[in-house]
Amino acid sequence: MSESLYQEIILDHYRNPHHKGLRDPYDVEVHHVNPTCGDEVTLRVKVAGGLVQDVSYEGQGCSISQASTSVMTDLVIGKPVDEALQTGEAFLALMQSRGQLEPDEDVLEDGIAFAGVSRYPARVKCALLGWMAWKDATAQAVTTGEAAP
Amino acid sequence: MSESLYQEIILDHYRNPHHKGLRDPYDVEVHHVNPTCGDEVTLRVKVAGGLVQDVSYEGQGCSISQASTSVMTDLVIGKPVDEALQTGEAFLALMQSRGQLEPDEDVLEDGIAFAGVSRYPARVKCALLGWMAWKDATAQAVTTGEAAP
Amino acid sequence: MTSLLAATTYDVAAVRADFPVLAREVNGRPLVYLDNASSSHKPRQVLDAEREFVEQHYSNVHRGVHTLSQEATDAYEAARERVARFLHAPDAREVVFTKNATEAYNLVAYSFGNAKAGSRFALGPGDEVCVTEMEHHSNLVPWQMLCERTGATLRWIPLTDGGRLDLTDLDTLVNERTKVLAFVHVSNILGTTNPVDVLVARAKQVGALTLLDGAQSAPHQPVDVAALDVDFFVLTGHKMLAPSGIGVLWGRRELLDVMPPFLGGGSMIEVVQMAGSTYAPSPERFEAGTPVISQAVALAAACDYLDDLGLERVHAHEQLLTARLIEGIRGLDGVQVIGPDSMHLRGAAVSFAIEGVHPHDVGQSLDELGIAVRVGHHCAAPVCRRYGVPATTRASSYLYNTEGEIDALLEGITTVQRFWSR
Amino acid sequence: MTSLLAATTYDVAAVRADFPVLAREVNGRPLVYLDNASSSHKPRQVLDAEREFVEQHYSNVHRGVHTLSQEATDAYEAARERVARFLHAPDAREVVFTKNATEAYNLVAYSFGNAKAGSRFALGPGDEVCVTEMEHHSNLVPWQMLCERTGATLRWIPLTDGGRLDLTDLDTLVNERTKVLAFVHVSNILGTTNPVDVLVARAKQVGALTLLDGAQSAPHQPVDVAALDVDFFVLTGHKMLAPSGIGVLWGRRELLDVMPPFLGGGSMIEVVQMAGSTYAPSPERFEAGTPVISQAVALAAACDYLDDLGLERVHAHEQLLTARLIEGIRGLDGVQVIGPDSMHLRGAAVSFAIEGVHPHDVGQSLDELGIAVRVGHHCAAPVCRRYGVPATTRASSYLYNTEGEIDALLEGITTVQRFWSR
Ligand SMILES: Cc1ncc(COP(=O)(O)O)c(C=O)c1O
Ligand SMILES: Cc1ncc(COP(=O)(O)O)c(C=O)c1O
Repeated sequence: MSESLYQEIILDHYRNPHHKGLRDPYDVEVHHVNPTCGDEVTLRVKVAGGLVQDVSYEGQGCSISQASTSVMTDLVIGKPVDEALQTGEAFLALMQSRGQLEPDEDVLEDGIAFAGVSRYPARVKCALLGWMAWKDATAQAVTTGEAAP
Repeated sequence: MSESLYQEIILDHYRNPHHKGLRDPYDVEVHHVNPTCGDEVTLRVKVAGGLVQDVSYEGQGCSISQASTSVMTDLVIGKPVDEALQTGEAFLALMQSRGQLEPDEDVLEDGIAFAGVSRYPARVKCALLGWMAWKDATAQAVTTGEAAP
Repeated sequence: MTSLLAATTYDVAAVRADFPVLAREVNGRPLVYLDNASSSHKPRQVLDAEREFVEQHYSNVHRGVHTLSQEATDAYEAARERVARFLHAPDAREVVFTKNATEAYNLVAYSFGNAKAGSRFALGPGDEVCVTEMEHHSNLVPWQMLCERTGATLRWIPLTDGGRLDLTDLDTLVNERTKVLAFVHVSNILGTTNPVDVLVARAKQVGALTLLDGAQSAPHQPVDVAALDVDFFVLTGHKMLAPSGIGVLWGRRELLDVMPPFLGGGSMIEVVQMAGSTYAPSPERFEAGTPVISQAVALAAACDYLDDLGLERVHAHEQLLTARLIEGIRGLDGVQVIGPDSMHLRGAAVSFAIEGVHPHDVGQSLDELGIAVRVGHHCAAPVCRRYGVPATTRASSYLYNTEGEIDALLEGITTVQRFWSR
Repeated sequence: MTSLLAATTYDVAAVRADFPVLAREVNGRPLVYLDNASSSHKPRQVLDAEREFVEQHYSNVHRGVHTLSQEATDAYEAARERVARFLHAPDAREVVFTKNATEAYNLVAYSFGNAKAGSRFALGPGDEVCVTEMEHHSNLVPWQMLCERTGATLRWIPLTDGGRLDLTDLDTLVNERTKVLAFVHVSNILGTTNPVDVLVARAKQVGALTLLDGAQSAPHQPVDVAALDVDFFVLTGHKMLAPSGIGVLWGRRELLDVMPPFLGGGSMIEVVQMAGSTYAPSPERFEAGTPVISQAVALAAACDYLDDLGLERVHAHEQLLTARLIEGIRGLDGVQVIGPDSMHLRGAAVSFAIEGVHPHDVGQSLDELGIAVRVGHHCAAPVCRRYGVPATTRASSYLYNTEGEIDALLEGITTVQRFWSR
């Protein structure tokens, strides 16, 4: 069933999510909701020295939103913020490609499993929920960090 | 052209309207407008001793509304109010009949020429403009008359 | 599996042949369309009636003396009469055409907001509007907005754990300050059929106007607005075999005649001057601009289709299917109905939850099997919140569904469970 | 009779073949349909596109994960993009589907009325709204109602004897208190094309928002909302080959994004709780309830039809016909054009008066000859008042009309004169 959408990688991340659970320390915590399906995520980021030190989260949602958040943490934790944001842009572009983009495994790693999701517009928002929360939190963390003396 | 709608009787009344012009004395004056086509009529009635003593009017409008008002004055002036109102009901029924009613010439006289109009719903309001104004004015005149000591 | 009701008394296969889409395959499987509470498909007869009208008799209505204009006006007004007959309304002029049900609720709510102080429709601080916790957003948000604009207070009748209205505090919730009681006839998410008589009786005691949301009742069972004894009744065409783009507000003549207008524009006016205007009587007063002409003609054809089949029989058929589905679900482990899980006072929408599988994944997986159900909050988010679920999966049948399709869904649920428990 | 412009560069006969109704006879004569300003007919291609969609891909949009729902959503959103392209709008999310043009004006006017004090949309005593004396009731009454609700003042730009805007006092009428300037692009009764640039320039000087009523321009000439530089633009589908039941509000993204909602209900929300709700971004915010789905698909097909033919060429063709009609009327005794009687800045609607014959009788008599024109105030009663006529007779051509039909009308006018002067 659903081989194109429910890739084994996605199911693995869904069943065994990485980096799940809310952890201290963190700079910013955000709560994002997908109003059309009720999916939600609470997400914390810790940024230091230009690096994404940690991302932790709790949430409920479908396999796509949960797996995508898990993959996201793998992709951004430990990376320079700039590079992580670029990865986020690459994932966003893939999601908006309606199946027309060949994903770059070097950049997106397990994220390439979501290529098929882009052909299901109703699910794209699911795949982006965690990413959007992370982007939002990171932007806040960076601004706060800069603003701080 | 338009033999079914524009009967010779209608055209005659339109070209030579009966009882036209505003006259004294009168009990009540009303002004009625057909908002969809801009036709209007100012109409006066004089009622006394249960009789329609006079109906006079000014107005502008299409052949149907003008002719119908003219025919109406012929039919009601000099009649007992009750009888005139009944004639009005008969004319209304004819207009709402969508061509399904055989008009009674004894009651409606020249008014039977409007039987064809009932098949043109957009024109029915034209044919009723003068009648409605008269009915309104007469109702007011009768009420005022009764209210007066 | 036994049937709770007698077998269907019309030929479902013949009915299905009227709906071309039902012959489609989805993901290599025959389409099983069980998303009718969201929108129904449209039979040939309805599409043909609209097309014949548009190709031969179309024109704008109401304002012309030429032949096409008269034919179009006749067809449009005949549609109004047809809908009045469908609803057993005493007077065709009580039927107002809107673009959907949502516009109809807004029409009433904005009309009230436009009323001058002292009018029976006017609302202000101290006044109350009462709805229920199971309302569709379309019959909730307009009242929230009205209350926000006017300072009136919104109250709502809560739900029992079993998916019904909890009427314990009805007499407090609907009280002397209540101006309107707006509630759904049959819930689109729970399937619950509400006790109209009880609610109307209370509203009458306190002089509140009643609005009944018939979006999920009118397509599925005979409706008699006079017998229901409500003040307003709303339906939407696309859920009852008609195209999108048309809804109906029915209202008592004596109310519509004095209710302030909502949308301003052509056709709803009497005398227009630059400095101000007067308004036409209803229904024209509430149909500003070029109306939904060909859609009204199509809706009339949909009424014909439904009445020819017989709404009693449609209802019986759906009750059969719904009972089969509920019974079937009861026989499955890890699947639970959200809403009344018996056939007592319920319609054709059945929401359920599969333990451990998110509704989105349920819906997607069923789609892979060609089965179309709806997942989400079904525009009734407070209901999901009430029952502690982010969303539900909802299957809803209509006159063209078969017992075989219900069985396909039940089998599909088992397949989904198997896939997601690997 | 000489042509003012080069001959039509498309095959009118081939176009006519796409419109079945044009083959009809009325009162035993071939139909001459010159009531296009009221509503146009619809070509096969548009009806086929809608039918194919409804028969194979229909479902409710936006809320489902199943295949039909995705296909329907794709088609609906593709229609939005198609309309954006038609209007040369920078962003498809600036296109809001309504049920007609009238709803669009009301949407903007009610949104303003719903704005909190201090918002750039809020209106109150001391604020002004400016329209023109040649507005269609649909772009007049909503502003009258808004002013009545908010205490703002309605002002209007008057007309010259020649049927144009009298801009003498423009700077007084549009001033620092003016919040909105709403005006018609091409008048449906006079045919006048208004100087959008002059009016927009003045509005910009004082910071007023501009709304352009394109109901009579979008069907007949290329429209570029970016070049027009207005804030809102409105069109209605049924006048441009699409079915009844659909209109479009285009608005600048940055305005729509912050404008308060109008109709409340499903799909326009973000988070709904019983006690209050938050709203989705535009365009969803302004499309409450089930939208006009198949009508949007049809409108997109109408855009294809018009763009395939080329709106420049459509416009040139109509200018040819209109010039022929105006020249012809000029050659008749006792017939007078009401509105600009030259081809300078004018569209395809031509109102005229026949001395001594009431417009109702003109229209009826022409119908006897198979010629469909509109009579009445054309939802612009103040214009009739301005020119001292109770009503006008209006002929309006479209892409399928022929020079022969214009000649038939001119001959018809002579016949009418003869009949009514007996
Ligand atoms: C200039 C103009 N504006 C607005 C409208 C209103 O359009 P609709 O009736 O489709 O809402 C019309 C047509 O009736 C029109 O001609
Ligand atoms: C119970 C109920 N009320 C109202 C509506 C709103 O109908 P529409 O979206 O056609 O306006 C719906 C359907 O969406 C519904 O199920």
